[in-house]
Amino acid sequence: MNKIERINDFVIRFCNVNGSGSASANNLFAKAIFRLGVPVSPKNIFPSNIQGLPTWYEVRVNEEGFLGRRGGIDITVAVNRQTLFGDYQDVLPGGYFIYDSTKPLPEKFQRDDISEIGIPLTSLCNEAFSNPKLRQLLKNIIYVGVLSFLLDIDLSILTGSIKKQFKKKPKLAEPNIQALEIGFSYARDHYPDTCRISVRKSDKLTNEIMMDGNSAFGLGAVYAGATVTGWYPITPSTSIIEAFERYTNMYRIEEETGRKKVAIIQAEDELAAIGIVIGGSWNGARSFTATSGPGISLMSELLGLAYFAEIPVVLVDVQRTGPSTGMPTRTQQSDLLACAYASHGDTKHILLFPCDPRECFEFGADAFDLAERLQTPVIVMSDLDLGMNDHVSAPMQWESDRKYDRGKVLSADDLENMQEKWGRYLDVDGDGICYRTIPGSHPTKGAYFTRGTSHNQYAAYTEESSEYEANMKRLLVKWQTARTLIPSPRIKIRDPEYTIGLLFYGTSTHAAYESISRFSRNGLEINSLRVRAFPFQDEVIEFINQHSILFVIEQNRDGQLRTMLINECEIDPAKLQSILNIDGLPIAASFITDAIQGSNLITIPESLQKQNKPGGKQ
Amino acid sequence: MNKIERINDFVIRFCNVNGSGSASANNLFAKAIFRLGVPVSPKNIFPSNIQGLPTWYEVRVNEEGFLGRRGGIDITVAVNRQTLFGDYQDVLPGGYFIYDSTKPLPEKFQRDDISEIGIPLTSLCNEAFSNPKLRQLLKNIIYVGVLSFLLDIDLSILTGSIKKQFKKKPKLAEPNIQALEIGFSYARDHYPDTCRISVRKSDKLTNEIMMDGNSAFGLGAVYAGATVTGWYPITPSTSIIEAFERYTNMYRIEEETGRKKVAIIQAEDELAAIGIVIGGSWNGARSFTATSGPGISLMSELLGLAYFAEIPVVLVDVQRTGPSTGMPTRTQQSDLLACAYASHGDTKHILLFPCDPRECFEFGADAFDLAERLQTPVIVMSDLDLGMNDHVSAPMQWESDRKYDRGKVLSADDLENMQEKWGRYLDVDGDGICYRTIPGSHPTKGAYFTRGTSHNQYAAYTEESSEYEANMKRLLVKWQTARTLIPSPRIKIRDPEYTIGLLFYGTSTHAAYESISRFSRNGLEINSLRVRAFPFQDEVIEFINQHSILFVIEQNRDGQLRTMLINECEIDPAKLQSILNIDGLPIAASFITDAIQGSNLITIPESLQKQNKPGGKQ
Amino acid sequence: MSYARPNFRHPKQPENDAGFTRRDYEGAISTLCAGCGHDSTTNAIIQACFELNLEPHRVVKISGIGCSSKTPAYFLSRSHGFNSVHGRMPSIATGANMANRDLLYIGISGDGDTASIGMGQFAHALRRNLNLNYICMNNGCYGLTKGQDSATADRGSAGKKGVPNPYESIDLCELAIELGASYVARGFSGDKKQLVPLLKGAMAHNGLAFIDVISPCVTFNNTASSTKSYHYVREHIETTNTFDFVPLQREILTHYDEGTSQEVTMHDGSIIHLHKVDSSKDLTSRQKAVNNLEKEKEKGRFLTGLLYVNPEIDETHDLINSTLRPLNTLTEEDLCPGSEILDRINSAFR
Amino acid sequence: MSYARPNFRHPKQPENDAGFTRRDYEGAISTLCAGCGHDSTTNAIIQACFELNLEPHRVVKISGIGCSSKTPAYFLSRSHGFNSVHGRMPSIATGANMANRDLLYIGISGDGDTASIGMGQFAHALRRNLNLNYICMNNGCYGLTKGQDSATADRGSAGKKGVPNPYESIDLCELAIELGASYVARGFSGDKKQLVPLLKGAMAHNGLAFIDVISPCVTFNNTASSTKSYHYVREHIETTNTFDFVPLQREILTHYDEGTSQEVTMHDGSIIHLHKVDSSKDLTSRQKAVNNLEKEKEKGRFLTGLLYVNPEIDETHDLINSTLRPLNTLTEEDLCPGSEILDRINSAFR
Ligand SMILES: Cc1ncc(C[n+]2csc(CCOP(=O)(O)OP(=O)(O)O)c2C)c(N)n1
Ligand SMILES: Cc1ncc(C[n+]2csc(CCOP(=O)(O)OP(=O)(O)O)c2C)c(N)n1
Ligand code: SF4
Ligand code: SF4
Ligand SMILES: [Mg+2]
Ligand SMILES: [Mg+2]
Repeated sequence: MNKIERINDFVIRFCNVNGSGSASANNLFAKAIFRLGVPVSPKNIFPSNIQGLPTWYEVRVNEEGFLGRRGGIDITVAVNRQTLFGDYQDVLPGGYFIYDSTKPLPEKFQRDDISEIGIPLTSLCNEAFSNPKLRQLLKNIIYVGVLSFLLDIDLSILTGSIKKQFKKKPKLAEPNIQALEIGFSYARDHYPDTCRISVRKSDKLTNEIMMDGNSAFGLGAVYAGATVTGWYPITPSTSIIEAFERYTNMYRIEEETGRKKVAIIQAEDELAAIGIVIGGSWNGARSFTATSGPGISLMSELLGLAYFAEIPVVLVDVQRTGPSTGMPTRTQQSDLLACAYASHGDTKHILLFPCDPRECFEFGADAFDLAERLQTPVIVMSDLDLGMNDHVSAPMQWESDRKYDRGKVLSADDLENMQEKWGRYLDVDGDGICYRTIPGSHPTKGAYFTRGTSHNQYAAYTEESSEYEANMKRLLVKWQTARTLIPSPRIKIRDPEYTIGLLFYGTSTHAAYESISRFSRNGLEINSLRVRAFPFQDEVIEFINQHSILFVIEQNRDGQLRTMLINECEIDPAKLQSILNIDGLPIAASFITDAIQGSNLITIPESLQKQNKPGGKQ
Repeated sequence: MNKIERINDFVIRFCNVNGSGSASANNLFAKAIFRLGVPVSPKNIFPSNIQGLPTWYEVRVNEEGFLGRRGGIDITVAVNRQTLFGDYQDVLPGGYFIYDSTKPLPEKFQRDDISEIGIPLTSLCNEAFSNPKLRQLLKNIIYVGVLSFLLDIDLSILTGSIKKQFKKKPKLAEPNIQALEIGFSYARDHYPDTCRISVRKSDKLTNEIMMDGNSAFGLGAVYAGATVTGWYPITPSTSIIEAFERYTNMYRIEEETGRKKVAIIQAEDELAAIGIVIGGSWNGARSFTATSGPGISLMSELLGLAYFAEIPVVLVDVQRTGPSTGMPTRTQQSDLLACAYASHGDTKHILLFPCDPRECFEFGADAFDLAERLQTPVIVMSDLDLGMNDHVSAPMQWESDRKYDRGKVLSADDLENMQEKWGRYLDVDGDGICYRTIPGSHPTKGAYFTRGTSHNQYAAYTEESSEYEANMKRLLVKWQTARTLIPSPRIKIRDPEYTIGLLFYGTSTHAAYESISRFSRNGLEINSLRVRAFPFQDEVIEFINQHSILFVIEQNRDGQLRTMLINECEIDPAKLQSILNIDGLPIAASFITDAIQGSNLITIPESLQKQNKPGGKQ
Repeated sequence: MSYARPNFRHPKQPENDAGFTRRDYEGAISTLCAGCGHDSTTNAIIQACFELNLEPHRVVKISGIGCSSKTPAYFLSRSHGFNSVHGRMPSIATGANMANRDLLYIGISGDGDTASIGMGQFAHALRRNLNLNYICMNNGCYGLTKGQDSATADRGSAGKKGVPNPYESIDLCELAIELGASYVARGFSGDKKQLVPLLKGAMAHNGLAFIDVISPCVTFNNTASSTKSYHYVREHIETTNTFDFVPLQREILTHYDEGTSQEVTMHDGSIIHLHKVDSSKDLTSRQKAVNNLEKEKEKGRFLTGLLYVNPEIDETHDLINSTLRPLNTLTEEDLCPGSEILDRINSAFR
Repeated sequence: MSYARPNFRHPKQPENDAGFTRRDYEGAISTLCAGCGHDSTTNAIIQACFELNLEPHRVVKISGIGCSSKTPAYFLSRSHGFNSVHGRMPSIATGANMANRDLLYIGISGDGDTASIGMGQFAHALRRNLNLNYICMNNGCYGLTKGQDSATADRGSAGKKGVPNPYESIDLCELAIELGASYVARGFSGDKKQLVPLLKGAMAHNGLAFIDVISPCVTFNNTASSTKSYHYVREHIETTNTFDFVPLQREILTHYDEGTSQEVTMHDGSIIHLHKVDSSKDLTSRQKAVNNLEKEKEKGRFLTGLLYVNPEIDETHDLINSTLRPLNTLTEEDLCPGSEILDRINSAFR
């Protein structure tokens, strides 16, 4: 047997039952690798229920920093008997299969191309611990100890993590450390020299952080000064609000009174959630909400109102597969059209596409500036993968002298000193953005009655066609202004001949760069543009025009970004090839590479053709 | 002064206050012209309130049968003092201004290029009638009498209509006829030989009917066998349900019991309305609802569910300008994107575009066949103009042996005799459409648990990626099947060189044909394609490919059909020029003609350039 | 994943009068948390259907979204079911019921599904007295989204996070009575003996029967400081009159002493015998029913049992005077006025 | 179109204590039907604001969609207003109120807007006891869409089409009491004398004050067979205790005999004196309040007046323990933890 033999470059999959406490053990493992300075990316693949169903935790370790899903499993830790056989079969030839050998493997487990590593997890655990709850939890810790030995991970890194975790309850640390040691010793005694995969300390990660996108966004909203949120629970967006609440509990308590400088309202549904945001923003407080697809659908009427009445809204859509009884715990990028054109009538909304936690934080904060500057909804398009999985990312940044851009708001003084007649919908500056006022500011000036579109420039009611038409067209001027304010795309030109261009966004980024780099290593240079916002800027159009072969990578069925590019940039559809992943799992580099090769549009370097790729699955 | 002098070709505008009973008088006038066999098209331009605000009723009379809005007013009947001056100014030079001269016109009314025709409506009425309610109503009838004289309309046509209207209460007919005569005599006595515009009996209309699209749709649903509707009031869609109710009260009462063969539920909102439709359809009853833009937004989550769970839905969107506090009583075609891609996730819905009452009836009926055949939502895209205004149209048709196409539904017998294992989502026929069962049909076979997408072919729960992906792709096969079943476009080839092509749909049809005919009369032949359904068939793509210059006519700001054409047919955007009317009024032929001329894409025949066009307004 | 239950059938399983065994009313194996109250409620539904001799395929199950709304997968696998979207069970059930008035409709919802996002549809299904068995599995929290407080969480009650709920709770039974339900009961998933007859009475009832089943969430809301925990509920339960449900088919054998029992005859002729404990608990007066609930609430107790019943109120189909035949069985002949009438209609538009 | 009112001001218009004339509280000229009940309600609002010496610009008006929801254009033109979408006034008001707790919020809605599409938001604003004056102009029909029955239309009542409503009606006041409103009143647009003090009490109240104003629709629901017509309402009205509203600023001069009056002290120190007619009408007990309503209903009468009040219940801001400062006035200094803390947070993720 040709054992897989690698340092800092492998994929390990933990196969658990959800609700069994495996998450923290698996996280402990991933974090240990991170702390060794080695790039790592865990992906949690969980069912839409609370307890008792299969869940997988797939960790990719890659010294080069390629952290998209790779596909193919080198090491499996199989703890879930429900899926044991499937998990067994998924191990790549030469790989390692670690399982609970308290019960022997059934007969049909007959592979001779992998190394089976039996650890009697249950019996080891039962021998050492008597408390039944601890028994269940620590079984997971034992296999982390096993891995520590097999992969040559310094045990002290793991014990250190545990001590940190239980800083406040050191008593609880002890049995955990004991469990680690049990696993370590058992593996050392029974499986010396078995595993040829190992982890070695690296200097690849120095300043990076490892966190989930939802926490980063929640924190961004705290930094941006958001004070009002109405929200309704929905996976995978709930943890944004939870993070927001956690951080406001830390940093937004009024010292003198103990009162909170924030209003967080768990609404009765998404219609109310967005209503609360609109009311709060209209009344001058930075307000936001977070939801997922079903919530977007429900919010669409009010999003349209906000567009027409020109009210700032910050909304995060953590995308999952539709509909409600779809696969709500799987990732997708399939709400682009629903968000970009949300609501009836002619509407268009600003979208931002973060790709990692740092950008979640940054766009989280910028979204408020943009929404207030542009007086319109800004929708941050995250997804389950970005929002709920931990990602290695550059640290979050905040300029210490950063001021909020509250946009064109007239203060009491502004109103007092104003000579001209103020018009809520008067385009004084020619950028399509008008001056707004906040209720209660001035005794006699600036009051108006907010409505959708049946108003003139002075916010008086009218059904006059010409006023209506002029207003609708001004909104398009504002749309043009938006293009100058939103985050610009990230362009990487490697091939000055501009032959092949790749466009992508959000969580396809890592896999895309990995694929590009594989082509590059084989002599084919590919340029790339990462879309970071909608509407699209001139750079996007230029990039497309410059290239003769273009691929748009997305995680949806219908090529939604491509649709928007064609439409809004007036691009000939023939120019854009879609690469679409719709299986609900984060896209893998190999998928992209295969698609580009399979397109028959380019000549594939021979070297690449010969490379053997790790298999798919899931 | 050069008086306008025409037979059977003019535009008359009635300027009233809403809630004053003018609607039936104005309708009486339009109907009289219709009964004289002359093509006529009334458009009601009304405010979003119930009483006391200005409302206009614009009637175009056109022997040639061009019945889109023309623009420009030849005759004004000005009864509303609020808008008197504006209405005065809008009359074309050479035109006629009929007003209530009980009070003299103010000083600033100083045009010498129009004929002022003062009729003391109020005093005439007060002299003749004492009942205050009658006084208000009959003032309107008096001016119809005036017009009868001025335009040379046989009074007996009008009295005949009145008698028909009051068949059941002949007492009420009398004062109406008296009022007609008062107006007629006054005009005859004071304004002989004043008006050079006249109406003459014609044979242009023989078999035609004149009705509103909403009534036609409601009747279509009765014929199609719809039995369940959940609905929520919203202008301009309410009258669909009212018509449906009216006709079911006439034709769906069980003789023996007096009970109704229909269930009409006024729902608590649009979310419930669409829920009722989904529940009814799922349980095997033909079900439908009607709404307008705000309702579409609210229905979008459930529309997505119906798409994924593959449940027939018939929905009519009678479009108006967005949002709620937009101009709800103005027409627009601006919900195409909202409907075509309603809901989050990758969704696409069938759309039908009727252009006249006959098609409202026809598509109204066909929509049920299509929805059941395709097991998916079918959205009929009407608009305020089509739905609420009377239109001259070919009569409604029903094949006497027509059977309902209930699609692939397994009966108890089918189930009983079935040998294979039935799978709700098994594509047995390769057309993407699977066999469904209705609750309660069979004691042991055919039961399943309906969900969105987390199911396998046998409707069992799964989160397996490959099953999900296969199912999502099958839905695309079904989408292709849909293209073969939906109404095909109407193509008119006048220019065999295929130079210029016009694409349009719905209520732009009349104006488009008129514009084409004007070009034709000046030696420029233009081809046309009227889109009748989405997804687009091959004919649409071919038509576009055949032509070098293409215009897409729409009544929205963002060119929504063009967007869909580009996207779904993979058309180079550069090929399609938008002609967009967004003022909330029905599009006029002159607007289209101007836009085509102004595009600088074609050489305009000199003859056409010189023609003077009647002015715009409103 | 719901695993198929082994098809093995014990030969000696007892059959009910309709010839079905209890297993004929079961569904797939539950994937809820071990000990979840919803599973007990599911079992009670199975038992009630079995005891009522229902034909499984003549029952329809409709639910919203939530752990509770998954349960229709776990009972009556021979019935059609519909797991719809969050909060919209009542409207889907309305449509389904309109299409075929002859089936028995079981609507399953949760407290999040009903009292928050579904409040409007809940209220209006009640108002129309839809012929539906509306079962709300009430755990005071959002189970499937990991335990947030719901609108039925009591003020001061705390779930897994330990933060007491600051808001007033909504009493769904009071609301149901207020809004026009014609049969209102509260059960406890832990008390099958009481719950099964409550469900049977509901199924025999013609009109909207609302049953609020306190159904603890062991994972997120079974804490010491929660008022929807097994422990707390058991300690604070108070029952209205106990009662017997006597289906029409059965001979009435039990005898009740004058004055100790109130008899309610259901639409199908079944009879509910209430054993009066306290004369104030007259179950056919809305006002008294609400007062009973309020009184116990003031004492910090949950009142369970049959709270209100009025079999006289018309259900939706009767209110709208629709045909007694299922609408979904009508054909062209019944529904289409035909081409001749269309000609007449065309003429009216000339 | 709302026409601007001529700016001419009569020199002798009386001023209130804050120096404003009644005209300072007016708005654009109404475009509702002549005789519409909503216009009278609008006038009562103007009067109440005038008498309470409110600063117009410190009031915020929010509405849904409907004839009723247009009225904010017709009062308080110096206040900001928001005509939002159908049924969502409560959530918009919630957001606005969260942003600035220092303004006075008037929410205007209709019976369609509240009892149908807005039912969920209505219920939950009540549950949170939002500090809002929720005024529902209740005409039993959908005025703006031409007179369909609403959910508050009484069973048997018939509007312009003459078809009696078959459904149970929803009593919004009972519901409001049930769901936690802390001030609940019913008025009649035709009785300004009663309505103005009810509104004043509501405005002085800290928490959700719900006022159901029967406000006839002359165009669609003022028929002989309608129970929401002017005539019918006048004939069937019953009032609870009459009462005086005494604002804090005024010295309390009136004297009440022991036992004949109940005194309720409002949050701002104003006092409501209820003149007791009937001791059962204790307005601080929810249960009694509901029973009072039910009792009159059984007699076929509308009970108007102040129905329930409890100034002790915390409003939303207090329930969530938010700062006393308006959130919309907080700045970077108050809100942003700064870059140093971010460095610390970053470290925690290493
Ligand atoms: C529109 C929409 N919003 C939010 C969700 C997320 N969601 C799923 S279940 C649920 C709550 C379930 O609570 P409950 O009805 O009480 O059921 P339980 O799980 O407690 O039985 C929510 C909010 C959703 N599926 N759809
Ligand atoms: C989502 C949505 N559905 C429907 C409508 C149409 N609509 C406008 S007003 C109204 C009802 C108004 O009734 P009510 O709230 O009682 O106000 P009233 O006019 O009687 O004062 C409806 C249904 C709408 N604007 N938005
Ligand atoms: S989370 Fe709670 S409600 Fe959901 S299955 Fe588990 S115990 Fe039941
Ligand atoms: S329709 Fe009715 S509610 Fe609307 S303005 Fe007229 S009278 Fe008032
Ligand atoms: Mg729950
Ligand atoms: Mg109303």
